[in-house]
Amino acid sequence: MASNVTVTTVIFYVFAVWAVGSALLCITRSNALASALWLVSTMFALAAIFVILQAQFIAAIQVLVYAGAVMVLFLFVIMLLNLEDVPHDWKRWPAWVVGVGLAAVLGTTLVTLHSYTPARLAREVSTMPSPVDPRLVFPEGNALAVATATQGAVGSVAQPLFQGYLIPFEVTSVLLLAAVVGAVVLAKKKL
Amino acid sequence: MLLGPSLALSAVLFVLGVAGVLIRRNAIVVFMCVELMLNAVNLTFIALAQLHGVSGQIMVFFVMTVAAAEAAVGLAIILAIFRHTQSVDLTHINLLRG
Amino acid sequence: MVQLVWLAVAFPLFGAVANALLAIRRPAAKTAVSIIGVGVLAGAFVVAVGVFNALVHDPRPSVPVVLWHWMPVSERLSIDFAFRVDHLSAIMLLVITGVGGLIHLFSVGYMRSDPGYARYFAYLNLFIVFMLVLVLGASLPVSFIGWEGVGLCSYLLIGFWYEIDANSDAGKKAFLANRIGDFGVLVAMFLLWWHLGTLDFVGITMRAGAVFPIGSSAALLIALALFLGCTGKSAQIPLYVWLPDAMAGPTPVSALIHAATMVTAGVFLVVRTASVFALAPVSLEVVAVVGALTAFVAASIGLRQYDIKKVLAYSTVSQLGYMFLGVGTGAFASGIFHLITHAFFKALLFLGAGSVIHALHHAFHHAHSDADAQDMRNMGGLRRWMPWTFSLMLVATLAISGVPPFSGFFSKDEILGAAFARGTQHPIYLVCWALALGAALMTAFYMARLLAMTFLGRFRGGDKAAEYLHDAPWTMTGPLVVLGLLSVLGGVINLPHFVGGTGWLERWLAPVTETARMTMTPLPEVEGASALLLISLAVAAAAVGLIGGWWVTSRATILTPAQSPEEHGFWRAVYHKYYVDELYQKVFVNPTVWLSRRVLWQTVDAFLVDRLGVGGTARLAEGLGWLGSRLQNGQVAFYVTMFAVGAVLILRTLVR
Amino acid sequence: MAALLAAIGYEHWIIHVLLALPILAMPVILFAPARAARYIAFVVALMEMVLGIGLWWAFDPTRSGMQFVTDVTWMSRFGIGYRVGIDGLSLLLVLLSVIMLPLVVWGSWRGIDQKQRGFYALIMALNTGMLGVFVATDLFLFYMFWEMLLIPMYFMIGIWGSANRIYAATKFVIYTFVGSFMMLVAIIWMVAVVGKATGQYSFAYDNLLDHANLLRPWGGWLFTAFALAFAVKVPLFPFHTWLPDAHTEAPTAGSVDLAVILLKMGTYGFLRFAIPFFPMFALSKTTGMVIATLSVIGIVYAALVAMVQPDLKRLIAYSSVSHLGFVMLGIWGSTVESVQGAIMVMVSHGLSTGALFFMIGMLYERRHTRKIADYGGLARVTPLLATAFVITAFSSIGLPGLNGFVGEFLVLLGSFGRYPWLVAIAATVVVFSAAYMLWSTQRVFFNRLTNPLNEGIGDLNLRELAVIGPLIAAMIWVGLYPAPLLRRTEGAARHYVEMVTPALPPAALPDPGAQP
Repeated sequence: MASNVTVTTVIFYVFAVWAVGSALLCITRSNALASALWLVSTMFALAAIFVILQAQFIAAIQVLVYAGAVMVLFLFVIMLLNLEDVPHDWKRWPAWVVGVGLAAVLGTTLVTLHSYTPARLAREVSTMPSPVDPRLVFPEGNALAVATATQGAVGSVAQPLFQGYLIPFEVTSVLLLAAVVGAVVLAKKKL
Repeated sequence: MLLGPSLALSAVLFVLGVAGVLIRRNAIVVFMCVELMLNAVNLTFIALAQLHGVSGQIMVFFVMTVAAAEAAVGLAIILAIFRHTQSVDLTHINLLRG
Repeated sequence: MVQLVWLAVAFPLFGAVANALLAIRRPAAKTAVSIIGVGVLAGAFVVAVGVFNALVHDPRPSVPVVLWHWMPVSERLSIDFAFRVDHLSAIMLLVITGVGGLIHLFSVGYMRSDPGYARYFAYLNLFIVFMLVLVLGASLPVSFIGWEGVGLCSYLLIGFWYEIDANSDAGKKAFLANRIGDFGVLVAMFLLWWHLGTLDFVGITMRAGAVFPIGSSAALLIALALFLGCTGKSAQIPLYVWLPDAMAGPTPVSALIHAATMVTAGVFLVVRTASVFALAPVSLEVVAVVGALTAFVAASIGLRQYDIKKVLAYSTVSQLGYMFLGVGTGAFASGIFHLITHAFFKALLFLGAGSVIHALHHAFHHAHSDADAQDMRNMGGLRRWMPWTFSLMLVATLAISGVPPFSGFFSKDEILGAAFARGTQHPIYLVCWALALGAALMTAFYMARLLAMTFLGRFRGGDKAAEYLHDAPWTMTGPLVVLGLLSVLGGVINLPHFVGGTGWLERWLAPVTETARMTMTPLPEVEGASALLLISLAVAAAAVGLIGGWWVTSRATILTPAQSPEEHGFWRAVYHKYYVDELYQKVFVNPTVWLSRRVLWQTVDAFLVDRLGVGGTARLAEGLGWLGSRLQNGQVAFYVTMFAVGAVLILRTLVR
Repeated sequence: MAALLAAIGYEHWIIHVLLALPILAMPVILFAPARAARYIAFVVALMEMVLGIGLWWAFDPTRSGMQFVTDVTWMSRFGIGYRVGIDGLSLLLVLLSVIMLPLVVWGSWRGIDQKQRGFYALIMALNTGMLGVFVATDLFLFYMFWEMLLIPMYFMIGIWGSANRIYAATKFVIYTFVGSFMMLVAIIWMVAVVGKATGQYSFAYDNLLDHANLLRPWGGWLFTAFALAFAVKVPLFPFHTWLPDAHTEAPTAGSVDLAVILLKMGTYGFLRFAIPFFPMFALSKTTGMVIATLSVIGIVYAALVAMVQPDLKRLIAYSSVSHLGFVMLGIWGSTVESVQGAIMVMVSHGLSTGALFFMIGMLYERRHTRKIADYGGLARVTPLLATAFVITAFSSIGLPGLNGFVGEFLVLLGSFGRYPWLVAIAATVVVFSAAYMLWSTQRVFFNRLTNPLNEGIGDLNLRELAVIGPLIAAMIWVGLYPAPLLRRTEGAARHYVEMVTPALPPAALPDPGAQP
């Protein structure tokens, strides 16, 4: 079991480095098209990591919907506006400094999050007088592994999606409709 | 389980996304950075979904739909602005002055 | 009969109201106005005489007459609108209604041609009402009604011919000077009430001895505050500047208000509250010194004035100084005695001057010459045309100078004697005595000068005007004759012992000033030899002054005001009244006006409080609003940054 | 007379009628034809006066508590009720506003030519507001009326004012409103505290008064909140700059109402609410000294500034600040005499300043200018107006025998024990007030008639005489025979002083007449 764990970890780190590298490049490229493509590569890296984290269906969706549809839309718009390459598309120093400074602050905060291990969270929630039953919020064990085992990768996602989360599911469809109408109205020259 | 490392990775990606949004001038790239931030969040959902049940993954599902809708409308707006000002540079667009 | 004293006030009040209505509705009905005006005064005089002899037979020293409850505020303060007739107020009643009546009669002739005739009589009657209330008042607040009322009437009467700015300015100046004095009386009232718990004159005299030890600072403070009021009202040193300007009013007004009655209110108040003054000997010294100083300074100014009424005005200020000196030495009776005799001969002098001015005005009017009818340099030699006026004014001049048989001699001599007697105990009074003697000399000098310039020599007013000169009609000369008699026989009231008299007035006023005299060390009797010396000194001063004045004036060549050269040297200062008016204007009036306009109004009020305080807060709000708008600068990136900063901050606070 | 009133149950319905009548008259005036508006308003005003005067006899001076009391619950959940009542303090002020109403309506007969209906409706609303403030014994009701009358006043100055009226009107409203919104907070705080302690929430004045000791811990800032609201209204020295502007821009009726009644609400508020609720803090050594000094500054400062004002109305406005300073000094003198004096100054200031504003209004109607320099020598052309003005001027500067003196004398006499030096300084105003009054009277009436425009102006007509006449008669009557007024306020003043004396620090001078 230990070797299997280390192998996936190594693969995980490979993909992690890949994702971070492409994300970094995506931000720094002056050409919009280049950063779009680097973003696509980040998404692929993430899809791979999803698979490692036993979320195979979501990985597929990620590749299909996210990388496929959304990024294609981005590419399409970039092509449409045929933006020429803008040298050092960064803002003047005050915005730049603020941006990096803020990112640093955010980073340090998130690092402290690292100490919030699930055990500590469970302990804190259980001690705090909250109306919610802690066990409901943090069920033990890898409930996910049991579910995929019984219903298969897609089933484990589909069953709660279409039963527990049916209403949000329908709401998203309304949301998408609104987005489509909005996009049409905004982008069209004259109705 | 890889919970720790994936959370760290998502933190890094998120920070990069925020930095990108604050630094870049091109509206579309800013949009992309927002997408990047969303992906970082998805990663966190997935990482914790292992432990706390599949609802995490469903949340990712919803995040994706929202992201898609947001991208569509956002790009339409950028298109409209571009038609108006022939530029996507955020610093030039300040018609909504107070 | 004494209970009917309110009638004495009711008659003139009715007169004032009736005349006022006539003035508004039918100003031309002159005969009706004069009948009401003078008749009412006659009525008042009759009541006064009735009250006087009722009081003579009444054993009680003073009789309270309560009219109604004026201010029933609480059980410890309930002021009634009440009169108290005692020996002092009975005498004053007689003087006011008597001399007042004569002056009213004189005014009928003097003011006949004036369009504001009814309005004049309304004011004059109103003045008598307030003067009587002042004299008869049982408590300080009631007298205070009269006190400020006479100030009001003198304001109205001085500024009677309001068309000319100078007159209304003089009226305003008189009222303000009086008001400064009234401030003193007000403070004295508060002190009195908080220390003695009563404002009644009788209550004050009784309680003062018990509450204040001799020489107590509270009594001194009260006395000085009261005296400030008296200096305001009776034109003494600090606040005398308004009296000479008050000559802007019609001459009978000057006679009535600024010679006989109102200006004596100060002396009356001091005698009325003598018990408080007696408890603070220092205050009496202050009164004496101020009196003597005023007498001397005013007399000196009188030497060099050319306006006949100004000379008489300064003479009044000087004689008032005498009265205060008399009261200051503790000889209250002689102070009042001089007050009475002064009322007679000064009223006579003013009315005489009035008929001279009236005649000259009439003459210059016909001769179409615009010479000033009041300037003595345009007069001279009027003896031929106005024999009656001349002879009566001569009598008055002898009286005021203190020539023996006349009333002036007796009253003035008593005061000098008292000053000298008191001087043996306190040297300060000797200085006062010397000043008073000097003043007597100067009084005689300027009176003689006035007489010589007006009646002797040749007429300087131009021959054309000479034909129109004639003596005044009987309505004007009649009162003069009566006053002349009174000036001559006035001395009878209080004939001193060495002349075989019984000093009736002394005994008559004894009960009034009894408590005061008890608390003070009695006046030492000046025995035979030095008494004779004193009297001869006084008579010598009078004689030297008279002869000197006559000799110098008839020698000097008197030029009409147009040709006369500008005064120079010491006499210039005297002519310009030692520049006291200009000093007050520069030191008090201008800075106050500047302070209130520049500093208080424009700086503090308009700028500090209004612009900064109110406007400031408004601009502050506006500023905050502007700051807010700066945040909406249209930069999307800026919004996002703000958004991110907010998110991060929240995260840090939560996560910590 | 009292028996007749008692027979018709006068004391039960009078206050409601006085409050309701003007409000009911408003719609009638608004929808009447423009020409008739004045007459309706005048009839209603006369009815209001006739009914109101009955209070004079129906009021029983011996009882010191509230009379004509009514207590109807309005919003029971919060303990707010329609509670009204009159006692010695408010009787004279109610009578003053009731008597002033017909005079104000008749005074602005000629002066207001456009939008008459609106104007007279506003006068009615203003009158109800004013009466409401004086009769309300429920703090909520009091606050409601207190804010309600800002609106009509704002429109009156804003629409019918002269040159920069908008500035003056807005400044007036904002100044008063900023001052008084803290008061609302304080009222609610008080009710909450007392409610929690006693379990029963109620805005009633007596309920709060009985439990005033519960409020001691917060006494400081609560008093300051009340004091700020009332100080702006009084106006106490630093908060007075709105008054000259409001007066110069307001039409005659507005000025009269403002001067005669609105200013008294501040001092009435102190006497009724601010001090009895927090006596420990209000009358402590420091607060007492601060407020007394401010009022004395107000007295002398305003008199000096009034001396140099070029504009007549501004001059009278500053003189009002000076007179109201006296009232504040009287209240803080905290002796029966000084409190009675304070009430008397309130009444006599109403009479004399009201008359002065009426006359300035009449001059304004003739010459359309308020600058003193434009006038001169009017005594020859308008003898009646000149006589009336001189009498009122002398009453305003406190000539004994007229109404001004009674109040000022009692205030100074009563407060002398507590603040001897301040009273001495305040007494100097006697000279300055004479200065500014006589100087302005002289420049308007008593010098040469140079300006040809002044030749043609006519003297007072009958209507104007009917407005000024009663005021001057009242001045002379109050001046010479104030006993009935004093008797009616003595009970309330004594009750107020007894309630407040335990909280008083020792006075400078001992009790008068204590000596043998």
